[in-house]
Amino acid sequence: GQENTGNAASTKPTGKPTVCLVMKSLANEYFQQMQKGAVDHVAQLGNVTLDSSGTQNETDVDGQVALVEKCITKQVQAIVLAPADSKALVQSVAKAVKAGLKVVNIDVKLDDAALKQAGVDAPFVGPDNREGAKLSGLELAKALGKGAKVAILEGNPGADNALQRKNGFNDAVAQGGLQLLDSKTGHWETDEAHTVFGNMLTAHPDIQGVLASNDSMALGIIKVIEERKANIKVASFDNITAVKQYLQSGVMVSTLDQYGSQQAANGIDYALKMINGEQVTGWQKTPVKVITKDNVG
Amino acid sequence: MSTVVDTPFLDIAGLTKRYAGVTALDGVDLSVNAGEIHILIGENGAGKSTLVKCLAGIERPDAGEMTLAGAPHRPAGAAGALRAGIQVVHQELALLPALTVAENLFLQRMPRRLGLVDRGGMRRRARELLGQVGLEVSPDTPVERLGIAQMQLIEIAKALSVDCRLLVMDEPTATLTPRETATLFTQLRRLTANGVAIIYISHHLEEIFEIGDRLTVLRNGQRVHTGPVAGLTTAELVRMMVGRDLNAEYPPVTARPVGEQLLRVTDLRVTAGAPPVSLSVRSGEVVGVAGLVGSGRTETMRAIFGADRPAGGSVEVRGRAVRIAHPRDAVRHGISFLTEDRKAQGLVLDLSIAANISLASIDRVSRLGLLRHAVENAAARELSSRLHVRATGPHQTVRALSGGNQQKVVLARWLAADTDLLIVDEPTRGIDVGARYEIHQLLLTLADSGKGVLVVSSDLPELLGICDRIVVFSKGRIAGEIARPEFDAERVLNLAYSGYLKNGISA
Amino acid sequence: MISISVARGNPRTSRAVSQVLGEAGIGVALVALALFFLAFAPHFGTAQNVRDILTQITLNTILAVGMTFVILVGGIDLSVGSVIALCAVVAGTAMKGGGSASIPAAVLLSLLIGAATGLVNGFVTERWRVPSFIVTLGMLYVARGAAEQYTGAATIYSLPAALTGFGTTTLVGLPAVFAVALLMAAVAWFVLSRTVFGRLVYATGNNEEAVRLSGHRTGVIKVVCFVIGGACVGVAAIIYMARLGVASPILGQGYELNAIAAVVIGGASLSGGRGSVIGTLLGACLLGVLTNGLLLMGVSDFQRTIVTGAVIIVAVVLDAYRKRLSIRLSATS
Amino acid sequence: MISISVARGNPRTSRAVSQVLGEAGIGVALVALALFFLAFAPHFGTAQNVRDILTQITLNTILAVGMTFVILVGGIDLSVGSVIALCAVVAGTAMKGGGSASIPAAVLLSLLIGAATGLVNGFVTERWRVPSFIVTLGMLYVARGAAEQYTGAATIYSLPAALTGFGTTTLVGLPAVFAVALLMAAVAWFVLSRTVFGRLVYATGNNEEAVRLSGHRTGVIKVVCFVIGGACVGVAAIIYMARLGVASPILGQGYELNAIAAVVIGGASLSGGRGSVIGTLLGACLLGVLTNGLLLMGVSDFQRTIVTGAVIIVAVVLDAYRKRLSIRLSATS
Ligand SMILES: Nc1ncnc2c1ncn2[C@@H]1O[C@H](COP(=O)(O)OP(=O)(O)OP(=O)(O)O)[C@@H](O)[C@H]1O
Ligand SMILES: Nc1ncnc2c1ncn2[C@@H]1O[C@H](COP(=O)(O)OP(=O)(O)OP(=O)(O)O)[C@@H](O)[C@H]1O
Ligand SMILES: [Mg+2]
Ligand SMILES: [Mg+2]
Repeated sequence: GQENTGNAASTKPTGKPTVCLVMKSLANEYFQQMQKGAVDHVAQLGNVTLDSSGTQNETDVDGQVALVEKCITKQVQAIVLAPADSKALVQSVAKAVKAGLKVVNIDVKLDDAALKQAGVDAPFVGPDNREGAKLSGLELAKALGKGAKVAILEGNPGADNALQRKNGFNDAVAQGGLQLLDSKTGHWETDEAHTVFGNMLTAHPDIQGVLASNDSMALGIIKVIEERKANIKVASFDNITAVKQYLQSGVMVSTLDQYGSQQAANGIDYALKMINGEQVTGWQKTPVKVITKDNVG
Repeated sequence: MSTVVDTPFLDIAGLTKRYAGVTALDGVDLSVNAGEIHILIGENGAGKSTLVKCLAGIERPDAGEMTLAGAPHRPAGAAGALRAGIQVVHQELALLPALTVAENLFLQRMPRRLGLVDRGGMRRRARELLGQVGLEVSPDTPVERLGIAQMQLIEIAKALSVDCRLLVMDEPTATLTPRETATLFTQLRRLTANGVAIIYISHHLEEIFEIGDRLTVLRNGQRVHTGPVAGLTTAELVRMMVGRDLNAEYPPVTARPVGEQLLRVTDLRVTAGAPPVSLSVRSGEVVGVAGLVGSGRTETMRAIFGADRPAGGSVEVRGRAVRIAHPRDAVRHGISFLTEDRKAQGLVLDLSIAANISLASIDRVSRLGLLRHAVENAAARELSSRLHVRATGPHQTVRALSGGNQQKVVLARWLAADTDLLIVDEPTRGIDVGARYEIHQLLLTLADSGKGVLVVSSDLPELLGICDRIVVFSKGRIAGEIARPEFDAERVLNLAYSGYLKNGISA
Repeated sequence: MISISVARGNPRTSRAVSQVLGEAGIGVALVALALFFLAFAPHFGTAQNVRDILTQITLNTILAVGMTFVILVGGIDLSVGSVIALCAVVAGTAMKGGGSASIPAAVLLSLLIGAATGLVNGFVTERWRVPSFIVTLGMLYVARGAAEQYTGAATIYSLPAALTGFGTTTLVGLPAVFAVALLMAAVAWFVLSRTVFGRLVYATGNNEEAVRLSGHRTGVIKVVCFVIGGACVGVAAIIYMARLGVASPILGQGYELNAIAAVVIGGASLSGGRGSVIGTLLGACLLGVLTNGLLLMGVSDFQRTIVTGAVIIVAVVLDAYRKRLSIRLSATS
Repeated sequence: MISISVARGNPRTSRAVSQVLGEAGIGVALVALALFFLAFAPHFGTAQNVRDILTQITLNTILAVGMTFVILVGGIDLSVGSVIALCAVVAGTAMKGGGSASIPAAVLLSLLIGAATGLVNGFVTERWRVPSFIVTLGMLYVARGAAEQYTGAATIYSLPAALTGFGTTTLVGLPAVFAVALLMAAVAWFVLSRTVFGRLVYATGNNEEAVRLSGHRTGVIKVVCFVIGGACVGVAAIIYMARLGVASPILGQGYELNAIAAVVIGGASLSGGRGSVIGTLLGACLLGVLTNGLLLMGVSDFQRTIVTGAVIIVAVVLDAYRKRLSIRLSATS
């Protein structure tokens, strides 16, 4: 720590550019994957330094703003950001851009209108959550057939990805001709999903399928299904390792992999391009893949 | 203030207050004239404090009328009574521990300028008031650092800080030494000369004869007598209070064989800068500890008991050097300690009488860690009746007891502990004459059975009445010791003052 | 406090009555709530739903029983939500993929970790006389970070079938996990109301100085209460895994508030010395019934949040009214 | 607590010294922490970073200043995190798309909503003598649900440029938002230490019964403290929007714990009567510096969580040591 005299001048780029990867809570397999992908990718590239960090929890907007401010203070060259909120981070992004940093948006798209109002732009590399949820949901529709009765378990109210996944599920419900009985939040949580779905099932004993906005909630839902020995199928989102057994056993018909590792890697590539003066805009959709019994491996 | 002497300033008629299970006041009449000091007296639990609380707007009477200067007095709360010109020194302290002496003194009306506290003025007036009650502490001292007697003086000064028409004092002198009591009386006389009416409650009979104009005796919530103090004899007074004759004020002291040394304290320093203190107690001895307020008696006892860690010195119990770092060690070595502040350091207010009594001897009422409620209750009942605790039963929570009865409960705890050495700090604080006699008797009986008793008291007659010898503290050190044959109040007082005078007066 | 007029008859029974009334205080609100849901929430009264409620309140009951000890001595434990995660991931990792033989060691491990964090919380609080609020807030972060570090954010699954089987077993119609909670509450009740230790816990919470000056080591008593609280978290972690079959480092967020709420709704004072296990149990039931009933009524998420808050407030206010009423009744009778 | 022997010399100076030491207590830990980061965290001492820290601690400082009033009278307010969201979405909606002319009304609205929730919290607590812990826990749910209901969980943006501009303005090198916080702290300090009301706040927290017996309406004093706390939340909501340019119904989760932590780290007692605005300010700084420094040091996320908790504990323990030391020093002097 000798060289850290607090002198800003000493940290000007000396060759290798530094890219900040700012994520949501790392206490989540998806962001772990993302970070791992970034680390591996950077190791492969060799010409860039990575500085990655995440927040305390998924709703910690403040904490994420502090993370972005840290990157600006450190005078890194670029930030790859998976925003905790599509609008609340725009002000910080504008601040970074004004400070001369390149910003690449990954995972959840920053709000276009908000960006426009702030007068900045950031290219987006990421999946289409709504599309993904729809694809997963359609698998359920396929398994249950038209007219089947289903329920949705939503993520945190107010969270962008929660909203998009809910919309995607609703798309699937409409397109697959399903009948939606109830839609409630389980706050992304296993225990709460267990409680909420348990009571949903009591209120609607005829539920045949559930659309869970993430796998953690799906685990709680499946537990209820096992307890009641009910014949209910689940479609979900995230593809964490813990659900593999349920895909194989058939209670879960589908989940969705968003390839977090690729997103970060692509984001870093974009950032490097921008550092080298290339103009990058728009949305580069990253692939999503529906995981079912057949391809779970 | 001019008043018509014929019509009483305060007139109470048929005042009744019922608590669940107890009728604390039962149709009490009382009238107090302006410029009069009216004594209210009665056994513990007779209803004195309850009457005060009704007057002060804290409790709402169930029946009866109160009239103040001709107008009905029905205070809706403490504020109403204060507005009516009634100042009260309550039996229990009501101070703000973390705030300063000055802030406590002016809690009712802070000297203010434009809504801001006038701190200079506050300090100045605080010094005046402290002078009036004879308390030498800085107005900026946080109250939590003071001893109980000093706190009591603050309470008195608080009441004196505001002009009033009726001053009520509920046992203001229970922990005061004669010096402070004398100062207080001077102030009371000054007030009565200005036409203030005063209700004065005390269990010290000699005070009553000194200061009272008229008196009212309560028994079991009923008024049994009202009349002038002059002409009454102590015996008559006691009979009216207790309902029976009390032959003597103190039990006879018989010569006891003095046994082995139970406790020997050598060069104990309560803090590093304090003077060393040495004293000893033998089995079969009752040793008194006298001194003025703040002379360091309580501090020394706490250090011996391990309640505070002393800065130096050694303690021997039965001739063996022991280390007492925690009250637990003291109890193990057979030492008990009755604290002067029953509320803060003694009682567990929300627990029952039985639980409070068994607290220091819980092993005796339990087996294998399980409580034996029957045994506990029996023990509590036995001690309660020995000490005449007025309560509905061993299950009653201590909070609902009168002050004197609470004091009896803490004392009962240490009697139940049955240790070889009993240190009691102000043991009869707030206890009525009848029960006082019983307690004195009890302490002497303990000594008879070979135990040692160390009595700290501000009540000098009490020490002279029951002790074998008296150790006198003055300004933190032991100024001298007097044995029973040489007992003399004058000598004790001279010793007590000695440390505070430039040239110590020799006894 | 209550109905001392009965005391004239037979002080002992009256004491029992007033105690039950005092403890059951919030029970009145609970019954009212249950009646309301019976009338308006479909399926509320079915056996299946009663079992659901019991299963759903199990965790909070266990945590709240432990929290009762801590609160009785005037402490608070904010770390339970994180500590349950730490216990679960460590014990879960120990059992992962194992057979039923791996369960006892894992249970022991979970208990030990819980008790150890309780020991640290209690010891630091007591030794340096710092507020337990801050110490356990620190532990909240430490335990959460440790849980995350331990698993690297992965959810642990493949727990022994014997364990997860236990999570769905019923004993004479009661969920087995709830029976565990009930047993713990019964033991806690016994300890607090019948043993010397329990007496000293109440006394310490009421007036620590008086207890110390009576020759007891109040520091030890307080630390033990924190350890008991921690051990209960260890049990809760096992129950969590038995019920849900998984363990993740992010589980348990906000559990501390629910546990404290159950204890305080049950009549305990946060400054110590007042409270009871029966009250805690009723408090946990109230919270559980509320969530369950509102879900069954199909109230929307946002409205459910609002109503939950409102009912909590109304319940304690009603309880306060009831207390006053019973005092007045007894005084005039 | 401190320096009893000095008190014999000159109680007045000794009191001033002990007060400063007491308040600055945690200041020692703060300085130590800052020195550590200066040595080991790159960029920590840069002007930019100091500005960052000040901006980052602004919200918590404002909330904690309000919380100081509540805690001083022995209350606690768990609802601040939800109430800030409610204030923000309502005031934000009022300003949305508007020009700078819409700001004053929105600020007033935010203050009113904050104060109104404080009034409800205080009134219910006081009127029915129920623990503020439970009342404000209820309010936590009610306000959160109301905020969600009000916006349908949508985030509000397009706030007036004058407002968001204010969020990034600096005044003589200080972030303007922090200047607001500092001003509020100064006013609070003045009110608490110089006015009669302030003395009564301390007095009420110390011994409510005594204050009541002296003829004061302690209920009113306590309710006013809750209202002040609520109004501070209203200010914080405006500052939040100024800084981030948005208002969302999910903002503010967990803010209550941070605010309480700042107050308690600053030396306040949760049972009331002890604490100071200066202490609160230092407490908020300590938490802010800690978060910032650890981020700059590049500690991994999980370890950062662990270290945060550990430092909080160590800081209060150090503070406790320092207090004892000063007692001993003064005793031997
Ligand atoms: N809050 C209460 N609840 C129930 N009983 C009470 C309550 N307060 C007082 N009592 C009872 O009322 C009676 C009168 O009490 P009070 O305090 O007036 O006695 P006192 O004459 O002041 O006695 P002492 O000399 O001991 O101070 C006692 O029996 C006491 O137990
Ligand atoms: N003249 C004085 N003015 C103010 N404080 C004093 C004075 N003398 C001693 N003190 C302090 O008062 C405190 C009280 O001492 P302690 O309680 O041991 O006295 P005591 O003899 O038991 O008197 P009390 O009657 O107050 O119980 C001690 O901390 C001592 O330092
Ligand atoms: Mg009395
Ligand atoms: Mg004394």
